[in-house]
Amino acid sequence: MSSPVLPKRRLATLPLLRRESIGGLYHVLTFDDPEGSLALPGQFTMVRGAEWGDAPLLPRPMSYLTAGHTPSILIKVIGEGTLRMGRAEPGEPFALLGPLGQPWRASTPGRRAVLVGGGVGIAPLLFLARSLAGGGGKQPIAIYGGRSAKDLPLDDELATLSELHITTEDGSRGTKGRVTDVLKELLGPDQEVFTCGPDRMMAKVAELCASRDVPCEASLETPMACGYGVCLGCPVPMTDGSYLYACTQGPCVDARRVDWSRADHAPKKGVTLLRTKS
Amino acid sequence: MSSPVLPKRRLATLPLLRRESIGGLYHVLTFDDPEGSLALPGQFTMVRGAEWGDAPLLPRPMSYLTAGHTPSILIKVIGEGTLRMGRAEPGEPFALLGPLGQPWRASTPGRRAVLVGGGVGIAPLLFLARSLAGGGGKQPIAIYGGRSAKDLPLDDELATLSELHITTEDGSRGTKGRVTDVLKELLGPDQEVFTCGPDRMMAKVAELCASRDVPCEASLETPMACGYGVCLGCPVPMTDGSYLYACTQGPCVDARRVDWSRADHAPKKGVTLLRTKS
Amino acid sequence: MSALAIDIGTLKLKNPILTASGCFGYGLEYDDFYDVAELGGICTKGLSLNPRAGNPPERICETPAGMLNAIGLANVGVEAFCREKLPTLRERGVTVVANIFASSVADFVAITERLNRETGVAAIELNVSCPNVTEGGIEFGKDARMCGEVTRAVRVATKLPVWVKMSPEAGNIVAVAKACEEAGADAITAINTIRGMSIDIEQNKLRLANRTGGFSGPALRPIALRIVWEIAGAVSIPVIAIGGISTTRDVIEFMAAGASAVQVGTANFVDPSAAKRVLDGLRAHCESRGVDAKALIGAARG
Amino acid sequence: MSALAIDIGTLKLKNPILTASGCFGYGLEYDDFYDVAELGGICTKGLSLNPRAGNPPERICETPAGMLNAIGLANVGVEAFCREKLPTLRERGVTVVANIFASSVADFVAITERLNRETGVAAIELNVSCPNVTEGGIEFGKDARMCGEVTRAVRVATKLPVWVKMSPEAGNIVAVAKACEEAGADAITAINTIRGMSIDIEQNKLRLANRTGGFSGPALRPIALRIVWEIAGAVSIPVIAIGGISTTRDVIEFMAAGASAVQVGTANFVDPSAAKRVLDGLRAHCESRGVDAKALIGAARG
Ligand SMILES: Cc1cc2nc3c(=O)[nH]c(=O)nc-3n(C[C@H](O)[C@H](O)[C@H](O)COP(=O)(O)OP(=O)(O)OC[C@H]3O[C@@H](n4cnc5c(N)ncnc54)[C@H](O)[C@@H]3O)c2cc1C
Ligand SMILES: Cc1cc2nc3c(=O)[nH]c(=O)nc-3n(C[C@H](O)[C@H](O)[C@H](O)COP(=O)(O)OP(=O)(O)OC[C@H]3O[C@@H](n4cnc5c(N)ncnc54)[C@H](O)[C@@H]3O)c2cc1C
Ligand SMILES: Cc1cc2nc3c(=O)[nH]c(=O)nc-3n(C[C@H](O)[C@H](O)[C@H](O)COP(=O)(O)O)c2cc1C
Ligand SMILES: Cc1cc2nc3c(=O)[nH]c(=O)nc-3n(C[C@H](O)[C@H](O)[C@H](O)COP(=O)(O)O)c2cc1C
Ligand code: FES
Ligand code: FES
Repeated sequence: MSSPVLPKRRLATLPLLRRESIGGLYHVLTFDDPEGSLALPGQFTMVRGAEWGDAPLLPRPMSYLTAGHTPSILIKVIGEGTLRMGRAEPGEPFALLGPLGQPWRASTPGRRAVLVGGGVGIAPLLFLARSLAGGGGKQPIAIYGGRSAKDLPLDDELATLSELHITTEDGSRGTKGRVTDVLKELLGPDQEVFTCGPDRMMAKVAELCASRDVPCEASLETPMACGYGVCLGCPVPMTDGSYLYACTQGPCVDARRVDWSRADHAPKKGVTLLRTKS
Repeated sequence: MSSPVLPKRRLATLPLLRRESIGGLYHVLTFDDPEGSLALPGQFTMVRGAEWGDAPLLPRPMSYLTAGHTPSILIKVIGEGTLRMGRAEPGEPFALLGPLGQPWRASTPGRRAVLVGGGVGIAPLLFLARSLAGGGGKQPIAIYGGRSAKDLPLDDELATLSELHITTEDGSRGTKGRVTDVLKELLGPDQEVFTCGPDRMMAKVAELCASRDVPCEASLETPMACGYGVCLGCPVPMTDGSYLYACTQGPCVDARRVDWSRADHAPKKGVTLLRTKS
Repeated sequence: MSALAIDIGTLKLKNPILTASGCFGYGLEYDDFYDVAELGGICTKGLSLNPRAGNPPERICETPAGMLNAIGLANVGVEAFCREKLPTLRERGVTVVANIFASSVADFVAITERLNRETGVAAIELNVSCPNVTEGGIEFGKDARMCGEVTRAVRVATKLPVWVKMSPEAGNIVAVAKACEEAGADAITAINTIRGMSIDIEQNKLRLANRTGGFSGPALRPIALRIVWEIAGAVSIPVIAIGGISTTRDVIEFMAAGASAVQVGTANFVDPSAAKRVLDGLRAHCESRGVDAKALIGAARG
Repeated sequence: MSALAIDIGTLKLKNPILTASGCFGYGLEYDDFYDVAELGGICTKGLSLNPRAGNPPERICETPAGMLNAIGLANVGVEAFCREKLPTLRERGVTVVANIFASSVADFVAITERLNRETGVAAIELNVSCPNVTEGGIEFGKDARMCGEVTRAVRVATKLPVWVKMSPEAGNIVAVAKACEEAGADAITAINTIRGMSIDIEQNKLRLANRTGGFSGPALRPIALRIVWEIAGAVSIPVIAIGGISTTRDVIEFMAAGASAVQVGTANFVDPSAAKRVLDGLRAHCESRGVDAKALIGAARG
């Protein structure tokens, strides 16, 4: 499954170094990792409070925002686990299992990277943008969309690393509409797309790229129990009828292989009671 | 069940004001209660971290150490719940249900109070000692025992409120031996005893008092689910063969009514793995 | 302004929130907290023909997200209940469901006949599934034929609605529920506890004097939900859900599975106002969606 | 220096800590974490005669102190297992228990015969209790007669030790266990999961594509412990305990109830080294008490 070149996985109990509340339901959690994380852009970690006890039970998959001695994640509070993360104070110990999964594939020389993201999907794309900047190639284009201006965490950092185009559904910032409206205009043959965000968004991006024959890599999101290939809880249907296990064969995959029809019955995030005690 | 004169019970979510680690496994937790607690000496509260989620599930019964606008408890860390309490930081919200149960009965005029305690059993006795001091009557005698010098939390405050006699099983402080060794010597006909501590200790104290026909009030310790009389989970066998429900008919009861034989199969606290993950 | 009223057969409940037997005393311990008459109803502690002292301690212990209990049906007996508890409940306008327990069909009927003489009992809930008593209890509950027999006997003995409470330990719960429906039950309540055990490894002894105890609390919820779903799909009488319900979300989830009403049990130990809290939450939910509580029933069954 | 070795019939295990089927892959995913050959053994993902793709997503969801799974026995099939997985496990000296699943007695036998041709299989564990497949699986497991039949058929088909894995949903689990013992089982493993359900109330749909899923994790522990206690008191062959085991305390608790060994399941998802951690904890416990692991078996049965 996971190719031999990938960094060694480990379960480390790391103290929270700081938690930055960056507006709305978003927080950046930074951990103190003396040994250092070798995570590559697109890889993820299974995160759990070391003091959570028996519930919530399972660790939560989170994309690396940064690696190294101060690995960090960007979280959106949506339920019991992220609620606790969004409430954590410096010093609180967290168990991080990682780095896990397939990273973004290396960018193709001669092709300009186009990063298309929505919401917290921006985390692995920001990590990628930073490494591309290091690589010295052409600055990537980024198309970043949200429901409104407050659904664009870390857009400022992204702006420093890319030619940034912003879209909001309510028009409160950037182009009114969806990321695909902008992508339609910008997408050229000598480009390659990396996308992460809601299934419905990625499905449309994948479709557009396929129709123009532009390579597209997507980072899949699906529930996970183990994150390292033993529970078989994370299958994603492929066009060839097989299942791809997102934790080890993904999360980053060639978008053309994915059967995006599943996106149709993906959660329509609407009026929600927060998934916690009330 | 609970007599009408008792203060109204309420469930209040109160922020932790401070946690004093007072050595060994002992902590004093003080809460911020604008409304103020009317708890009487000997009453208890069911305490649970408001952010514990589904586990540990049940609130933990804890005697009031003080009441008023800054109610406090003395805890010994022995398992998952007290571990979390012993780790809590100021500001963390706790749900306190109380005041609960029967307080110490009023001291009898003309009788000198003798407080006999062990370990955390000292909490309700300290509360009592403070109120007796307020009452202006004769200063109580206190006999406080532990396995060793470090098993005597809050002995300093007790010393200011009573004629204090200390016993340790290893002789590291005060008289070598048990509280009953000292009680044997001191116990007089014009006294009345209030005791709280390990069952085995209270059983011996009760026996001694009965043999000398001295009134003895004991505060019972037994597992509780609800703490307010509905689960029927807290029965204590009485000499008349009936069960007394410790949460509403106790915890403070006339020691002569209690069938102390149960003390024989009470936990022999010995080598223990802490009741938490390992 | 959404309507919260729910019909359980001929019985109209103010709302779908009840409290579970054994987790709410006799409903008279809540004066300091709230007016229990606001609830859809309360189920009394299990009533037997004669008073029962119950099991020796320890009777309870905690488990991950749950607990075990082996109370042994300690109760004042049906006579004392009618004399000392019921009058006050009646005065206060509390909707009282009498949960009854016996180890023989004859005794089930005798208790029922005593209750017939009283006003202020809204329904009778047959506990044929108590895991903590040696005879009767769970053995009845596991056997469709015996359950049907008890139900029929009580059915003919009273005009009151008869609810039958299912044991999750029956090999074929759906068959048991159907047998009770055929025997004339007005509603099925599910579920009672599942037997569990806990050992104190410091002392190498069982934590509960009764050895085993009934497992309850949030941990039990997914099992209860599956059983409620199965029964609601198999019978045409209302199903009343029980099992780990502690939040408004849980109420909506069980109703979506097909429950017409729910009972709040162990959650009362964590918060005496738990039932009131979820009732307020349910009201707010219905208002915000502009639907009546009825509309939530079976919403996930498609 | 305490001895940790445990005998399961004729099979000698290095120690009583195994990993549970479906919670440890094929034991080849742990190179980054520890040497699984240190364990008493590993149970493979359930092997069927032919490869199975498994159920569509969602296959898992979390519940209080537990989880539901409906993997649907996705596996590479016994042939691929013998060709691609077993050789490496053999090389590494891993004690391999092949967990097998079929929907007919004939297929159980066919898988067994394929395994007979290999060296490096220490025992066969019959999964007659999978809740997530339509035919076979749990229906076998609930029925003493059918379980006995499957056990007998496999028993005569192989020289390997045969373990039979119990379903907690059987109305009379002890009867099932006894039937398996009579049919020649070398050990009973208990328990498999109990079917549960979860509903997404935002979308009014079931969380699992399979509707129901097997309930596992710490929440399940008290039920598993009670069942292990009951079975250990009723059969004379060894009982291997499964159900929510995640700490050293849990291992000691199940052994005190009568288990000769344990399997760590869901805990592997929270900590890939969970089995190694409790093994180290067990070793430390035995050393500190100066006892052999054997001495812990049935300690609470008096
Ligand atoms: C590879 C990968 C990378 C991810 N990266 C990020 C990230 O960088 N930032 C971020 O905020 N979120 C990320 N997510 C989503 C994140 O895992 C969920 O938001 C989180 O698990 C929700 O946990 P909760 O306890 O708050 O919600 P709850 O609803 O209480 O969780 C209940 C259960 O469902 C699972 N679950 C719920 N929603 C999701 C979801 N959308 N995806 C996967 N599992 C879910 C949880 O893990 C848990 O097991 C990522 C998911 C995957 C698969
Ligand atoms: C009326 C009363 C007053 C008390 N006052 C104090 C006090 O002032 N300070 C203090 O430190 N302790 C006090 N205790 C004991 C305290 O309740 C327990 O130490 C505490 O519940 C242990 O919780 P845990 O989660 O740390 O242990 P765990 O072992 O993890 O708890 C598991 C379960 O067992 C129960 N339990 C375990 N030990 C006891 C025990 N000794 N008594 C009752 N329930 C127990 C817990 O409440 C919980 O439900 C009192 C007990 C009672 C009944
Ligand atoms: C302490 C306790 C006592 C109980 N007593 C009874 C009883 O007398 N009769 C009955 O039918 N059920 C009794 N039950 C079962 C509950 O009514 C309910 O079915 C079960 O606890 C599951 O619901 P919960 O998880 O919300 O508690 C009792 C449960 C507990 C925890
Ligand atoms: C994701 C998952 C997959 C499982 N697959 C199998 C299986 O293939 N065969 C089997 O016999 N049991 C299977 N089980 C059941 C476990 O082996 C174990 O009996 C159960 O999970 C209870 O133990 P636990 O609480 O420690 O997980 C599976 C359990 C889980 C959680
Ligand atoms: S999450 Fe367990 S296999 Fe992918
Ligand atoms: S603790 Fe519930 S009745 Fe006493």
